Amino acid sequence: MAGIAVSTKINGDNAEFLCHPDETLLDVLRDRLGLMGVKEGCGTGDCGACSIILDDRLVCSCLVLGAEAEGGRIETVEGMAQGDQLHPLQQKFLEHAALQCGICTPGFLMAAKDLLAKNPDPTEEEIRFGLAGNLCRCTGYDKIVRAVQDAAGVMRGA
Amino acid sequence: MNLDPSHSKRSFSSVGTRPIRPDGVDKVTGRARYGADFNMPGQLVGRILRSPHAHAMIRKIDTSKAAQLPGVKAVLTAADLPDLTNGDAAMYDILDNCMARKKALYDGHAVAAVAAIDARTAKQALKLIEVEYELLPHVTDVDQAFAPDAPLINDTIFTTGVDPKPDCPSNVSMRSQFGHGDVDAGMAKADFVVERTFKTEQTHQGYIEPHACVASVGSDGTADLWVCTQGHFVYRQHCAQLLGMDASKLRVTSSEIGGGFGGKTHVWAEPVALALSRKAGRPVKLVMTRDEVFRASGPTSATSIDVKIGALRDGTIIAADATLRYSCGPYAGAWAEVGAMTAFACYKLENVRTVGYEVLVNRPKTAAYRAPSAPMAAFAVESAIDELAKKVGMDPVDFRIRNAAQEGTKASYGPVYGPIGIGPTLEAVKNHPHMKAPLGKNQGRGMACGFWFNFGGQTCTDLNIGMDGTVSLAVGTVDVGGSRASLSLVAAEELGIDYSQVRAVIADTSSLGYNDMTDGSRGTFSSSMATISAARNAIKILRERAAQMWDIPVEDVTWEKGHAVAKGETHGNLPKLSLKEIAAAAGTTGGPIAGHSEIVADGAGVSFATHICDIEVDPETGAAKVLRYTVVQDAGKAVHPTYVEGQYQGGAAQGIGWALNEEYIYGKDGRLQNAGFLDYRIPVCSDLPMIDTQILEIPNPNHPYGVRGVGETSIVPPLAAVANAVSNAVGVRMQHIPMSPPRILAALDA
Amino acid sequence: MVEVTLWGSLATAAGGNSKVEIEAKDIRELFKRLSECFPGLEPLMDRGIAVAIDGTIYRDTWSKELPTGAEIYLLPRLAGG
Amino acid sequence: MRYIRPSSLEDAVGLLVEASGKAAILAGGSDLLVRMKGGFIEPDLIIDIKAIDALKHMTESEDGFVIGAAVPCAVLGENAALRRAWPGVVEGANLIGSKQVQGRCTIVGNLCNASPAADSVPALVAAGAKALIRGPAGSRIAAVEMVPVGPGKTSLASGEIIEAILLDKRQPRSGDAYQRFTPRTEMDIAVVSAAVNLTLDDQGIVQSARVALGAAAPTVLLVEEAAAVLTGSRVDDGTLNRLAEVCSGACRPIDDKRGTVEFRRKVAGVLAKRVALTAYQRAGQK
Repeated sequence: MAGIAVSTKINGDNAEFLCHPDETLLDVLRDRLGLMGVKEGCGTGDCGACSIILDDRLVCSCLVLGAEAEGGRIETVEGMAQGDQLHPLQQKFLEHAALQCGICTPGFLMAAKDLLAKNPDPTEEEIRFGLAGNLCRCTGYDKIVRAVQDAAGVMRGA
Repeated sequence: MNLDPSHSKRSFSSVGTRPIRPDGVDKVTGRARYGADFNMPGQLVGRILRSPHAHAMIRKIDTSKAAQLPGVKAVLTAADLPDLTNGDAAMYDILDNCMARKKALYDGHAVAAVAAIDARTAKQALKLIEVEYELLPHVTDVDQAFAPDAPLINDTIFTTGVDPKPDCPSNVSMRSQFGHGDVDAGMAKADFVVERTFKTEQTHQGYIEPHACVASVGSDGTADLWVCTQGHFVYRQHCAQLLGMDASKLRVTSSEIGGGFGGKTHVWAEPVALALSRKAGRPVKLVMTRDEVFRASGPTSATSIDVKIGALRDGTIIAADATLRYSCGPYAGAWAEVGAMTAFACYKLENVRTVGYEVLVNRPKTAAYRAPSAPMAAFAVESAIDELAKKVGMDPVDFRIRNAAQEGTKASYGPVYGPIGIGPTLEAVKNHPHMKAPLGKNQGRGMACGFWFNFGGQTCTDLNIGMDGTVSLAVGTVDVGGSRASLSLVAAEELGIDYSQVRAVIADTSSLGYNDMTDGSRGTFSSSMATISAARNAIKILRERAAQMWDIPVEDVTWEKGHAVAKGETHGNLPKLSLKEIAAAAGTTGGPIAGHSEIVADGAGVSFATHICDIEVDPETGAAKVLRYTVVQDAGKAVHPTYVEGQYQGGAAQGIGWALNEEYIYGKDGRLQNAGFLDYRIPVCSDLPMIDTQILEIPNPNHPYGVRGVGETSIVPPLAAVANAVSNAVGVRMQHIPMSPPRILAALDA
Repeated sequence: MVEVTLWGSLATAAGGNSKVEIEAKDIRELFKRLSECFPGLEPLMDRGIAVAIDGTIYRDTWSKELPTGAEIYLLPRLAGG
Repeated sequence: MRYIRPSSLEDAVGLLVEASGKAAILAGGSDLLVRMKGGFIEPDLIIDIKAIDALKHMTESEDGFVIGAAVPCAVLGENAALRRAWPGVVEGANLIGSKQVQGRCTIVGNLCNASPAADSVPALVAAGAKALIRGPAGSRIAAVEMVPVGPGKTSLASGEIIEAILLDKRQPRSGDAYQRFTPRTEMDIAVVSAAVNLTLDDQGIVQSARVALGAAAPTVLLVEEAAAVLTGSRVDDGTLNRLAEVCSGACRPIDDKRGTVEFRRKVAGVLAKRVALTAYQRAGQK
């Protein structure tokens, strides 16, 4: 099975890789490119742990083939902080203890980033529906929603 | 270990604050490494072949074609795992569950495994393994399995706990009984009696991280295992025993853990990964798929519970009786026993009796799930209590307050309670604004109480002081939800230094003495006890070193707020020495400074919670929406209140999911039909409201700071609180959980 | 001499005795005497027993003393989640 | 296995025709990749149609809307004109899976997956949407309800690809609506669903209507008797009750892990009432 050559931009840097035709972008990011912040919780698009932003759209990287990323712009949790400066969402997740085990956190951060990019001042309900594609089993979502509300305020002010 | 319980007088400087957790930045930046985030050079991919049948004799397994496939480095069946369990029945069951020996006992039971150079080769190899099954009759329902004519799952199981011993095998592995007084006489005096049967379906802990490990066994017999687990020392013990290894030669490192809730207290595929690595001579990475997690890790029991409670006209419960049947999977268990112990633990009862039956079924081996067995018993009992309160004509909160256990009450499971929090949680609920808020059409409010024991157990902690005076805390209880922050706070509190000067890590099994698992809400309770003891031991050394530095007797040195202070008229004017100064001089005063602690942390404090839930039911579709939810729970002492709240909220959310939609659904063929997050419906963000919390602090007299466990109790009341709310909204008593829309609609239309 | 209460199943295995008087100063002696007096308890004791002393649950820490007049209650050892 | 990304529809059809083994069309991939992961399908050839320019766009013209086969459902929700004209269609498309899934999945994929529970299909059927199909013999147009013929099966001939979904230009005083029942508020599959599309006369009386039910039979049902109940009415309580009765009666559901026969029957009627009312209100506002 021949590898397919794919060129992408990941977190602002050019990234080229070879992948199999049936290899998911999730597997490519984790196993070929070492971006372990992208998590696999189900592999079928039902948990959101592998959420990334591909060409300005929030997607489950388990539901995208590596080959489909050709020419694409990919954002993962690893690209959120600027140097040692955390993104406001990351900072607020820490302050509000919006994570316990933390496995869902990278996916939630991506989903929240996408949500706030499209809706900078969401209501609680809009946040809840906007994050409904991401499962968290530890927090009951309460502190996640509060962290996103708080971060949205900071980002609007900034 | 005796620690003076001086909590009541004590004020805290670090404990009770809410700093950012030490592992936080790693977890928001993607740096934290979980079970599947680790690789070794030359690593192979392990995969497991699983039975598609609920119950079948394994006639023959032909692995020759798989073994010949290029890229396959090892193929494994039960024949490669000789029985080294030496008559230890529980370990034998674990061995058989890791790889079926004679029979496949459930859909998903492992029958063979391969290790290959990549995932696609491994997948292909599985298809080449030929298994000849002889199908046997199966039973997946707890009541059907309990029936005398049910298909027999294990012909060596004779019910224990009955006299005389039964003369034929059955699916009931054990009967257990608790209680005191004369239930029948008490019931005869009752003015009001409620008698009902309840049923709950099987649920899964639903941690988002599938089981994952990397195993590497060298030809010299030394081995490493990287794994997501709630107890790496226990995993080491199990793996070493099953594989005939010396425990000291197997180093187990616990990765960050992506949720466990009891499901990662048990080995599933780890011994298989080690055996594959041993056979292949290369490291093996084995990650379960989500489908495998549902089919072949350990869900909780399905239950069927009869409850009968009698009350006098004045509202006193005069007798309480329950029979509890819990499914255990295809092996003997002790789940109904725990249900029988917890069922009536909230109440002060003169006459109480509970009987538990452990029932074998063709489903995965039951594992613990957060306060295991207690939520189902609480659902049955708290539903009946609510109904009884109505019959007596009392408010459900007042009825419970009247009958609540208190200090000195003989618990329904036996011993006499010390200071406990059930009364205060009920009083707090009675006065909570939530209870007074108006309800709209089709809305109902329910409340319920819950109990959990909490544990202590074996614990070992090292506290090492660096030359710069900062502190490394090596802990052996896995951090499942923020305990590194709590334990750093405790170390800072004892040493009198700032939280930022302490870093807690989870040490591997070769770096620290044995620790029990993080289960039973014991993580912060027991490791904080060990941390306090380690810190006090370190302080003793710090005082000795300061005495040396000053050249005065150690008796004249005290430790205050992070400093050695010389006392007495002679030395009183000596400037105090900071921990940093003493640490810097350690090389000349006797070497490194450290405090160690090895304890059995006894004296865990029982904990109680009372929850309130508002529900709106759509009478046309049976859809139930949680509108408002409040948790009131006794923490003893909240070390890091934000993470205590997080435990309360998380437990409540899991309980709400269990109450409304989560369930294992088996087909007539005995196969699991919803082995995925699409059809096993854990709550999503838009399903839930904010979850209000109120932390009560009734100190545990057996802990120096008064800490009780907080992790589990919060999942006990929700099934009942939600059921009472739904029942009040629809005017029909709900007796079957989950109360999925079809069940609510059927109840409405009945 | 301490009075020890056995939980229901243990009492069944101890020939129906739910309360037994035992000459024991600590948990180690208690377990030793119990298995001497009631061989039927062995399988249950193998599975693990916890001892509640005046309401506080201890595991099988042998050296734990049993104060005279204390309420001693035997319970199954539990699993948690 | 091979992965090919043709740049023209002709090439895609050619690849499909020439494929020796099993070939699969990849648009959003949210069904295909799940089926591949589960081992339910192992295609020898994956034809990714997202590089075909003509399929990537949604256009509005005199005749209505043309929604290309590679347009993700999220784009439908972002199009104000489509939301205004066919809110029910957009409701269906924006209920599939999650935000993440909606960023990938397409209504054509949803249709070709041929699940009776497909969220976007009942509203398309009610809307009278058509599928523009390209095959080796050229192009043809088929009513959307003619595409699925059973769970997982379509009427597409070998080598055929759906190029686009066509929605008519909206008549004045028209409205449509879609609702599904799911135990969770999001991230779920319809247990049963209903869509209504109707047009009023200038007196506010229903002139024409189409009613479709999802997850109520092996394929999405177009319930003509239900349309007849609505037609000529002002969607009053009596009409709604008759509508519910007819819809419940038209169901041929099964018991499965997602729901029971009784539940689906009853709730199909309930949802039909609710969407009919919403569609009627929407029509009245225009």
